[in-house]
Amino acid sequence: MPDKPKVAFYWCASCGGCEEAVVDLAEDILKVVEAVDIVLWPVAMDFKKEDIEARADKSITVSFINGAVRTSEQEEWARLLRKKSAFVISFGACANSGGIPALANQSAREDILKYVYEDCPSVENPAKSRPATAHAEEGRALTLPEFRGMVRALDEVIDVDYYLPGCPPTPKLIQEAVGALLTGNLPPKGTVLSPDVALCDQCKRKDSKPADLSIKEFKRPHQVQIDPEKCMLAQGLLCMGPATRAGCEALCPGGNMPCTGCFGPTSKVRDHGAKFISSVFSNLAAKEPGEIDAALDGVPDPVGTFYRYGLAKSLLRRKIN
Amino acid sequence: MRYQYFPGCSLKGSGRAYEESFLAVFRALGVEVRELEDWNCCGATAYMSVDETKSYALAGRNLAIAARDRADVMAPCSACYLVLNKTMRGLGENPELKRKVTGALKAGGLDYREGVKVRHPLDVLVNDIGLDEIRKRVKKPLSGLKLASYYGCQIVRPFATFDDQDDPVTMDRLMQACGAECVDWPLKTHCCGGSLTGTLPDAGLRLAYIILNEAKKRGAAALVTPCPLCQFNLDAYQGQMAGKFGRPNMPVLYFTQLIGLAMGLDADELGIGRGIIPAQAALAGR
Amino acid sequence: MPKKDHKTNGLPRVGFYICHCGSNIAGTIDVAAVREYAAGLPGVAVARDYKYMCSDPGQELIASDIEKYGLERIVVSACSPNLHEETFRKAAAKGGLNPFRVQMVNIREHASWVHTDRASATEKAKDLARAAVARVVHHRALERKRVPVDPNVLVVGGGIAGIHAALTLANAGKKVTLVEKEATIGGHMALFDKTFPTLDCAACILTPKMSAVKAHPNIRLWTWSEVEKVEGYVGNYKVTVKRKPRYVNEDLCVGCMECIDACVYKEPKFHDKFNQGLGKRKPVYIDFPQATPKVVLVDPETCLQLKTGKCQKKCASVCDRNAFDFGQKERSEEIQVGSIVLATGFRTYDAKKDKQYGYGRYPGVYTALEVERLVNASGPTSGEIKLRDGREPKAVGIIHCVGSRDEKSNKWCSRVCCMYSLKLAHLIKEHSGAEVYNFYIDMRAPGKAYEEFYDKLLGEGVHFVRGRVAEVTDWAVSPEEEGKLVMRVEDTLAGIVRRIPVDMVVLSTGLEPQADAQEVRRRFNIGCGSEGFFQERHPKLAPVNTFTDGVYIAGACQGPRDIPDTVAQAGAAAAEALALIDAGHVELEPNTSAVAEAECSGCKTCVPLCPYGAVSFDEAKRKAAINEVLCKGCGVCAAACPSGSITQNLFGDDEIFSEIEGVLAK
Amino acid sequence: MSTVKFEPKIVAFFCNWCTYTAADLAGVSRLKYAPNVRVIRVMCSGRVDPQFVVEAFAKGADGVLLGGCHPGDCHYAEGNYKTLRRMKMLERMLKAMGVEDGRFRLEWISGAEGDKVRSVVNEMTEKVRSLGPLDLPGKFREWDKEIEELEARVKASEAEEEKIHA
Repeated sequence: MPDKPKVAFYWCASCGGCEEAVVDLAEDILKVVEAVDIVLWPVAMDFKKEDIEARADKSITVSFINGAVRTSEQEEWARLLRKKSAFVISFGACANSGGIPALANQSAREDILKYVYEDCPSVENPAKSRPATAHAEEGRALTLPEFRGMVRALDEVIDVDYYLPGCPPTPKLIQEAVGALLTGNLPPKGTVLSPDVALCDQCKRKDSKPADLSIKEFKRPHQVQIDPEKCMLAQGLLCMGPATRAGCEALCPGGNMPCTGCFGPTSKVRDHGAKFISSVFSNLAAKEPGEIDAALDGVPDPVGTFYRYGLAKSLLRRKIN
Repeated sequence: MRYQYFPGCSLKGSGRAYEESFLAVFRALGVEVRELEDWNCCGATAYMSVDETKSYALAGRNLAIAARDRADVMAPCSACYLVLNKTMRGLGENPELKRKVTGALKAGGLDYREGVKVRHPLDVLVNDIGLDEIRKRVKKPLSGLKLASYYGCQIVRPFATFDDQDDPVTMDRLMQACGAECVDWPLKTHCCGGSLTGTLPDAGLRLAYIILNEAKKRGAAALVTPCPLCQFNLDAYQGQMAGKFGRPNMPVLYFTQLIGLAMGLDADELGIGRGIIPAQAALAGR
Repeated sequence: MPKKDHKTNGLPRVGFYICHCGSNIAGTIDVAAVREYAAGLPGVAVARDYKYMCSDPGQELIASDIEKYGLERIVVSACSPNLHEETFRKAAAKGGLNPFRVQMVNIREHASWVHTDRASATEKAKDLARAAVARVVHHRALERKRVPVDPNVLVVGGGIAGIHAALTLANAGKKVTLVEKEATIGGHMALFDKTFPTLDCAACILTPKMSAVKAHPNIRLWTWSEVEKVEGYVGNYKVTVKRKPRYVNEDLCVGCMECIDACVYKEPKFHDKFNQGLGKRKPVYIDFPQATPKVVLVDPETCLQLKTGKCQKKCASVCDRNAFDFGQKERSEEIQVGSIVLATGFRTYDAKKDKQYGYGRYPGVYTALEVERLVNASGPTSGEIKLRDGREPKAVGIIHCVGSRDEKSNKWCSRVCCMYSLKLAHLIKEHSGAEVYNFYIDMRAPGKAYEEFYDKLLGEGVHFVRGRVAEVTDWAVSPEEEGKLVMRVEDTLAGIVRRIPVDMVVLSTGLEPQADAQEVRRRFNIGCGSEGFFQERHPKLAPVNTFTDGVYIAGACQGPRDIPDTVAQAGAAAAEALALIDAGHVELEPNTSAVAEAECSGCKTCVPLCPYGAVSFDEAKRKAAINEVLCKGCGVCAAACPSGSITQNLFGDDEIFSEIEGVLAK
Repeated sequence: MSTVKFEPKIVAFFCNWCTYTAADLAGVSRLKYAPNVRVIRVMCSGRVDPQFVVEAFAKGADGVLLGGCHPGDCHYAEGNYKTLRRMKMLERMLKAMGVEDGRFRLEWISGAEGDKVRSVVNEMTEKVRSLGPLDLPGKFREWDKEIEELEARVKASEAEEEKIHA
């Protein structure tokens, strides 16, 4: 019996939701488990780094790596898996473009550490001590990974073969990806494994979108009773759907919440947020600078809104000064 | 309504009647007028041609004091009005000058800020208070009184801030609101000769005479003016003119005096008697 | 077969050409250094510099290199693409290359002419070259769409410019609609008695042309009408014209004017606009006897019937043609035309603004246009020079440059005032024998026989005082000034200040853009210069063209000019329209946008953004679609498409991103 | 310390009908202005996608200038209003991302305002000069040094291992 394909799962800066997504394959996961050998899955099974290091290069068929990269440890793991795997799949929004963790790119490293270890109201740390990366005591040396200056997407650290988008990727897309890998029916390297069209294409509310939006004001989901049938933008809710890659089958709009953009942009777009600004804000009703400003005041957090999952892969990458 | 008030030297000296009547009228209108604390010379002297920067600093000091309060500043004297406005513009247009002047003022503990508005009482009466309000306050209309309104050069030149440069009308409209009649005449802004009377008396007197004589020819019983320098020059030298050109015998009054009269204020309170050419005849029965 | 050059590395083979433009470019930019630099850029197979790229040999160089080096893209670094892009596209086409595979770099207007430092100007030229080479790689072969040109023409404005343009076009067999907002055509020229310098009677030369317009089978004359809306594009404009009610049926009225006599108002008592307010008219009126069309109209502001509904309507009862129709309403008509000639003329400066001259205060002060009516035999005084109080002036002063060459009002020279002032001086002297003074800054008489006319006036005893009049006053300082208007002026030739008493002052007011010039130009989608006159496409090479194809301008709407120049320009505008019509079709710029259907999510973001309705939502496919013919190529939809599925030809994301990277890569 | 004087690099997007024409006019009028701007011609300011602006910054622009027709004067009716709306949002986003005021500027310059091209370019050049270099490519290199060090270390230890195996 020939060896089953070897599969690794790894998580970097991640909430665990992507791991959940794998579990969410439900019964289908058994088919996967049957078809492959899992050689690494820290969230579920006990493997050691040495086990992987001991493997021959490219001996793992595919590594699914989720989570953004913030620490030197995550970088080391990513590099190790890259070396040992034939394919690396960047799994989920955080790995693809930084995800929620990358919102930290709006703060300097020092500010983050200062807040977390000193200023946070729930912290009691009169000595203002900080975790050190190296500590020696009683002849033993302890180390901690470096906390990097910024959050990075996986492909800023290692070479990535494919991307599975989403926060998290849907079971359907995961299955299709696994299927493609097992059958060898693979698209060109670098492909995002989801349809290259914007979400409106899959949204049930599409027909209710008026031809002329003329947005007068923006509202946030908690401020309105959301009409479950009508296009979100037509209700003044900033829905990222028009600028976001399809593939989730409009899960959030289906659950009566606007799309927040976790699938990232389509392949033609270089900067998700800037493109979204270009589209939706062209259709404001206001013409005079004062009126426009008044409408824009309804978007209190532009970066958090337009780059909720993608700040690390935005063209500016992080707050500059 | 509340204003700050920059008197300048004239209104405390030769133009006392202007100050008296100006304050009386605004008091009667119920408008608060507060004299600027610790003001100094506006700078409308030969200083400007001796040392521009210092002269700007001199005027700038008054503006810096005024900037402590938000209220507009009224400068009834045409020369003060012009110099203060010129200073604001000058500092606004010339950053280098502004740097020097603000630096000097800062050394004196003063903070020069833009945004102070220096206004002429004519502007305030017509545009803030309004002719309708003035008409309502008139108790003794000046009916039958024919006036020649004489604006002088400085309140419309070089900056025409609230009236036309060549044909100003604000004071005419105010006088008409008080019931007087204004003759139509072309010398409203011609030179009164004031700056020449001291140095080239012949030329100065001639210019003043032209104004007075033309007003008289057009049937005016009195000349009315917003400028203390013109008032003095036109009023004080009529005796000297007599030998050379003829005696115009034309009283020269401040517009505030006439508004005050129309509002029923007392002639003494308005300093009417301070003029050299008596106004009693022209104002008979008022 | 040309050898494949190894250095293009699979990139399209680019030919780079830099122009010296004599010393215009080479004087500030090190052309050889830029050429050498460009030669090393990826994809560049050949780089050359040449004295004048736009010359025939320069163009030939490109054409022959295409063959010789197998060039697939061309970059020309020279002047503004607005000047020569077409030239180099044609040169490329001649060499067998698709003309849209050309990119221009503007190093003349945007570099050599505006910078002085040779090193930094050269650096800039290199950066721009690099960007163009990077962008041109993405240029696709494109074709121009051809659309037929509607041969009908709209002429707006019925002054001498509009009349001449309309007649020229109509004589060439084209159908013309002439729209005039006043009740008659003729414009300012109809107000004049004589024209300079020939002193021929204005009516004698104008009215035959007016009649010809009315009689021409190819001209549809719509007076008392205004253009409301213009839609469409070159060759295919849809124009909506507002037709104001005359309350008289234009087809029935023969202009016998008996109704005017019959009006219940026995005497004319209302402001007569045509006569500049110097005469009076009745509520039913005609501007002047030769008005065209010769049709009366009723003024709703003053007509008793229209104001109160209670009038004996004597006018209507004497009309044997039953032409009166008090129920007439304003209506709009739509017409289709292929081209438009704008000849909307000028207005004169408001003399009231110059208070020092006392217009409106002193009855003896007149504007030149008023005096045109006074000296006119068909004017309110039948050509007699009479003051408003009935006196005949003994002395008249004419002030030049009122509202011209003045920092406080209009800075420009109005070009006609010197000459018409001379004409009025001559006519006033001839009609009244008065002493006439001209107060001028300097005399401008640059037309054919103009200087000679000035000479003639000098010989006629007209006085010339060089100086800008300080004021006009009734302040008399001597007995001879009593009751006169005194003109105070510094005579700069004599070096003295003079006081000249006169009875009449004429203000030679300058020419200004029409009050509604801004609205009009927006309606026709053309530009205005900073002074407010319509902007020509090029001041020298395209003086009657505008930035909107198919819209031409003629006459004083473009800037002050006299009758001969106006007529010449009107002819030129007509010729431009004829050239367009004779071509039979226009080629549309191919810089249109297109939707990549497979990638479109049907989000409709683009649909409302298009000002021309070129983007629609295909309900069947549930995707956006762009009509190439309606698209004018602004690219707003491409910028807004949230999934990047709309591409604008020549301005695609790939092209612009490459250009951005290109200017910055170093 | 480098003694080379900082010369700002400014990328400008000018609409063909107004601002580009005004820049042509400035040229024809031989007005002189700072050589720091590189103009990219678009047909309408409405073609300018905020992505172009951030891309220019990311590729090394110290400033980005966008010029269009005055409101109401757009050759394409209302393209400039669409520009204004999105650029106002972009300005807020840039501010939140730490790009200083003055590095991005939107100006309405009509085809007749050659002089305004001169003054706007000069003013902006001076403003950006006073802000100093933005130099995002340099910042990117600086930021990424931390991961390059690790990469180098990993490579070194691999080489070490190989040596041992050999």
